[in-house]
Amino acid sequence: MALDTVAIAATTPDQEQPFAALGLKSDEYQRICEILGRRPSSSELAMYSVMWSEHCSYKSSKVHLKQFGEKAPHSDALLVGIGENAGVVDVGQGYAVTFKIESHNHPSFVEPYQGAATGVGGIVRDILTMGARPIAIMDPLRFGEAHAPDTRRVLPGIVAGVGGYGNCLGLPNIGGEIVFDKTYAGNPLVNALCVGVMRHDQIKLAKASGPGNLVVLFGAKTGGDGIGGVSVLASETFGSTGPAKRPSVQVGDPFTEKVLIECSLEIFAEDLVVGIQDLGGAGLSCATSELASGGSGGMRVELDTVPLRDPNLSPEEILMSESQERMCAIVEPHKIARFLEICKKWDVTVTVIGEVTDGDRLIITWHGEVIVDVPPRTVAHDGPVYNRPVARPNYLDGAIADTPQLPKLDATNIAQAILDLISSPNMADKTWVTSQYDKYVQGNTIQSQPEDSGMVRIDERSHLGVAISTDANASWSYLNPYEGAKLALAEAARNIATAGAKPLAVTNCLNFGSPEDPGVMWQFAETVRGLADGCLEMGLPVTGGNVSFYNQTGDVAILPTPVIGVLGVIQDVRLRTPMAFNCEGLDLFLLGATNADFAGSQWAYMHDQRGGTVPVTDLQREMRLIDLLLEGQPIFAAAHDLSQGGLAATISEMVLHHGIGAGLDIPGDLATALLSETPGRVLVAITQSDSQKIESLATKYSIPLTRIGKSGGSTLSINSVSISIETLREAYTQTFPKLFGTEKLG
Amino acid sequence: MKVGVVTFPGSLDDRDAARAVRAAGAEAVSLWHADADLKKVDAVILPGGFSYGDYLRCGAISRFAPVMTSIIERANVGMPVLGICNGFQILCESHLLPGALTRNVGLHFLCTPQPIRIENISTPWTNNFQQGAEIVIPLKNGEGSFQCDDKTLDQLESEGRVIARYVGENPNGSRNLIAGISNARGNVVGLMPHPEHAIDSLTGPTADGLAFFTSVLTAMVGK
Amino acid sequence: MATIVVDVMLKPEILDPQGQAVLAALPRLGFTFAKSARQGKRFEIEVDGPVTQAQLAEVSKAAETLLANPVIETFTVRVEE
Amino acid sequence: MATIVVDVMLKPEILDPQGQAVLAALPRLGFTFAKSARQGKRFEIEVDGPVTQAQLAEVSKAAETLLANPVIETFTVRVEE
Ligand SMILES: Nc1ncnc2c1ncn2[C@@H]1O[C@H](COP(=O)(O)OP(=O)(O)O)[C@@H](O)[C@H]1O
Ligand SMILES: [Mg+2]
Repeated sequence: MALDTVAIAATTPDQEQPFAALGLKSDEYQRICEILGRRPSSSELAMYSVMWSEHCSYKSSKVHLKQFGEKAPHSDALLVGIGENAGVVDVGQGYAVTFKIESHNHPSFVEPYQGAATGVGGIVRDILTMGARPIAIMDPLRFGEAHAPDTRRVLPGIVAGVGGYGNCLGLPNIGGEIVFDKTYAGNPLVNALCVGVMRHDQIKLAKASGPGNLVVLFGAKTGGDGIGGVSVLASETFGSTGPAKRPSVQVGDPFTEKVLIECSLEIFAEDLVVGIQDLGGAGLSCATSELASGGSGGMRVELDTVPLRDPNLSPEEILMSESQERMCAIVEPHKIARFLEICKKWDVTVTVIGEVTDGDRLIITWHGEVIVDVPPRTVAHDGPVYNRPVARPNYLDGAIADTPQLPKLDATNIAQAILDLISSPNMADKTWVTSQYDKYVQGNTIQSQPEDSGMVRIDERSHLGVAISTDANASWSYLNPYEGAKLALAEAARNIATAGAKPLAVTNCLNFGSPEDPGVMWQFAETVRGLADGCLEMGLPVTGGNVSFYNQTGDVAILPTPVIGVLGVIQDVRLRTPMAFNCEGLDLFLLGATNADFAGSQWAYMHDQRGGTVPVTDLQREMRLIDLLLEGQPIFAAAHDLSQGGLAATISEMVLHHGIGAGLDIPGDLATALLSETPGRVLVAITQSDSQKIESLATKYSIPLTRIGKSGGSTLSINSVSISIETLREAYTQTFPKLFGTEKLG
Repeated sequence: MKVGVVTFPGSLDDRDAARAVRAAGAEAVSLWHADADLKKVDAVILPGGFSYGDYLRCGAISRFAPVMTSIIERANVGMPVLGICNGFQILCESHLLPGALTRNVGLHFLCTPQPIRIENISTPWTNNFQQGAEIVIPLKNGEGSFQCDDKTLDQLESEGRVIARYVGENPNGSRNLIAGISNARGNVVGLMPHPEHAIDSLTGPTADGLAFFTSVLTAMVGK
Repeated sequence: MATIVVDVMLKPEILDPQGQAVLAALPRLGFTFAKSARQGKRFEIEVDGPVTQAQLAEVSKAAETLLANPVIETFTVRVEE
Repeated sequence: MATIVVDVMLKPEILDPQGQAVLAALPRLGFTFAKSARQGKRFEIEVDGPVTQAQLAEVSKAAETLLANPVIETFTVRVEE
């Protein structure tokens, strides 16, 4: 295959280029020609096409996402905001915490195990890149109907992949979500969150400054992963004998990543890098252009020095390769010897591939010939921006008008209703999944599944810790994406506070259908507006996130699924409030008022009712509730959030956790009391002597307070009806083993 | 007294093991797989993890690390060695312990608080337990099913070398519910579940695991 | 009785961390013969013999749906001598 | 270049949960041919050819020390045609 150099490009302006096959529109191609003052070389075309893709450039979402900056609340805690690999938050005592969620949806549908595994690997490198030691992961997941045959292929594979990669890295899995809905058939969502910790002075940024500094590639060798599009380019334009076989699926190598983590942390500890960037989507194209444009602007890279797994890769392919487990660092020349030594100690492949220059061009050569000569900013940051059409979708009016039928509950059917609820796949025990994840490794896990939030200790002496929760209620977002986003934010923050941690910062992963559908774009715009407004009102900065579009099959998009992650800090993890009571005789109080909120509820889902008006969240009240929970923490023996499945689910989960029963006394409409999903409610357990205190707290924060029962006994009793704990447990625990118990091979 | 904790590439529970050693009152000394020097330690722990990714067979590659040559030498003259999970697998691959650990019958990685019974309290790693004590510590592995031939099994049983057994349902298909064994001399112990993750009920299911680490102190001081 | 063997290997373009681990370990143990190494799976399946063409076709179908993952693996089916 | 294949199987008396899972799954998918199933590993190692006796002996040694665990596994070494 002939090499297309910059010199050739300059003299062959009329050479046709397959920009459309690479996903570029003709006006985008024109802009590239204008930027360069000539047609791009094939390597330049490859770089621009991948960097200007939706995935890398956020071209459809950018105009909306900027609200997170414009409406950002003032926050002293924010050390690094949106734009870097991950945001960084000050949690006190000199510690900084970084966290972020990312999606790996489509690859996980094609090859569930490897797709999910490499999703975990990718987000962990983002966190590592900030200079932090990764300390925990979470995995919010969405699947098609639990009984669908394809779910039996996809779910076990994804779960094994999340576990296989995360366990091998030694990262405790401290939470996640598993939700089923038919719109996710063909579009499973694999979102992965990672959190890391460092000292303030260890924060690293993606910038290549200091002419003469070296560009160092380390980690796995580069293979032909994820470069299908570029093979098109190589074969079409230059008439090779047809594209070589390129992998359609990337295989992760968690061992290589584990070693890369330890090696990088040792390098950071000795302060050997000026800037650093992980290689993820768009591989070297992204890393070199972002490092260069984040720094002084000039960089020269000898692409033929890149160590290859497949010696037949073309320069275009090397630039595009998305091979996993690689990092790119900027190192001062006098520190390179030590850098190489540490890589050798960990047996990590390392190569100096170029240097920072004092120009403002990114120049890439291949055996001495210049194949790329571009202003790096134009690749990394000046991609196209679309103001895509937005239109309120037609389904909405009908859906909102379709108010769900209120269930009727009385002594004759209440037990069955509860058993049906807690045995339904969305509500049932997830131990079949979470027991495949290591939650003990690193010895700092304070809370993990099935608690409301995950919590890890970050200092063994001071007992400082952080808590994280991720939440999304796509059924609400479907009916009202603006409120849906706020409700998810409120729920995640509440889940942190029930444990006694103070919410500090937000990350998110926005999973949607095609941005080319104005209805989907409207859902997206409303979601971002809701989240930005919510964050502003609650004083919580959005520190980063991820957008995943094109989750749809034909015309049918997934439910709009904004997964919101909230991080909080707790001064002394020993004082946290667990989700369940472990003794008898405690008073159970419900904080918050209950209305008949069935739209988007589990009960409605189970009865195939998808319409209605979603509750409007009152963030001021949510914030008062959070303050109440934090102030009241010393008196709470247990606190558990009410969300999907309402009070019925919450009390069942509390009872089952330690096998201690409860008796509830419920006046009024049973169905509303037990199954409604009115937001802003928490069930707390306290000793009788503290009743006075909770009453005065409720008054102080004007949160409705109802005493609803007592812990104890071997049944869950509601008014005159009792269900034995064994019956409850059977219903709760059998669902997943029955659905997915058949062993996967491998 | 000094207890060495070996780090192989891919070790994960080395820090937790060192923390457990310190919690028991001993000094934890970090040992590096590529370094044959045991730094004058009195005992050694091979921690859990996925050394070399465990891609070939758990423990198969680590067994050849330079540090193992020294450990095998000292183990054969009585130095206490505890292999936890991946460490147990390495001890079997090194032939310091008989048998092998194979794929769980459920074919999944399994992480769970696991009840076990201490069956032999005469080893340097179990002497602080009561005979027959039932404790709960985490079990977490994908290849924890202890297998050996009938003759070896008879020998292990008749010599009292099964030091811990799972209680209740067999979690992984191990023969005779074996959770841990020792060598003939008793100084080398392999254990599938993880006592280092159960030294404090704040972060573990219980604090039951600490006694493995205080035991070795007792054993050494008693000498 | 006859034995049918199904060999399953990762496609050549797919990263093979297992094979790499073997390739890296061999020279450390003093074995210098290997230029490359790949690791796959081998299934031995006993069937009522003698093996018919129809049976082999069935096994191939089973290999494709169950024993191998065609997205990343290739397989061969043969009767063991 | 030549390829040497090392096949590693669990000894018959050692529990083989993967093989059992295959055996259980086949009839669920409508495949009724299997009387028993075992799962093992296959290594493909490329060496500079042609393969000598000495080289094969080396590979056997490597199989015995590294590729297979003789406590639970057996192996065969052969040159791939
Ligand atoms: N995919 C998963 N990975 C890890 N933990 C999970 C996963 N799915 C659910 N969990 C955990 O199970 C528990 C119950 O989940 P869920 O019912 O969704 O909680 P909530 O009602 O608080 O949102 C939580 O602790 C959650 O973190
Ligand atoms: Mg919750």
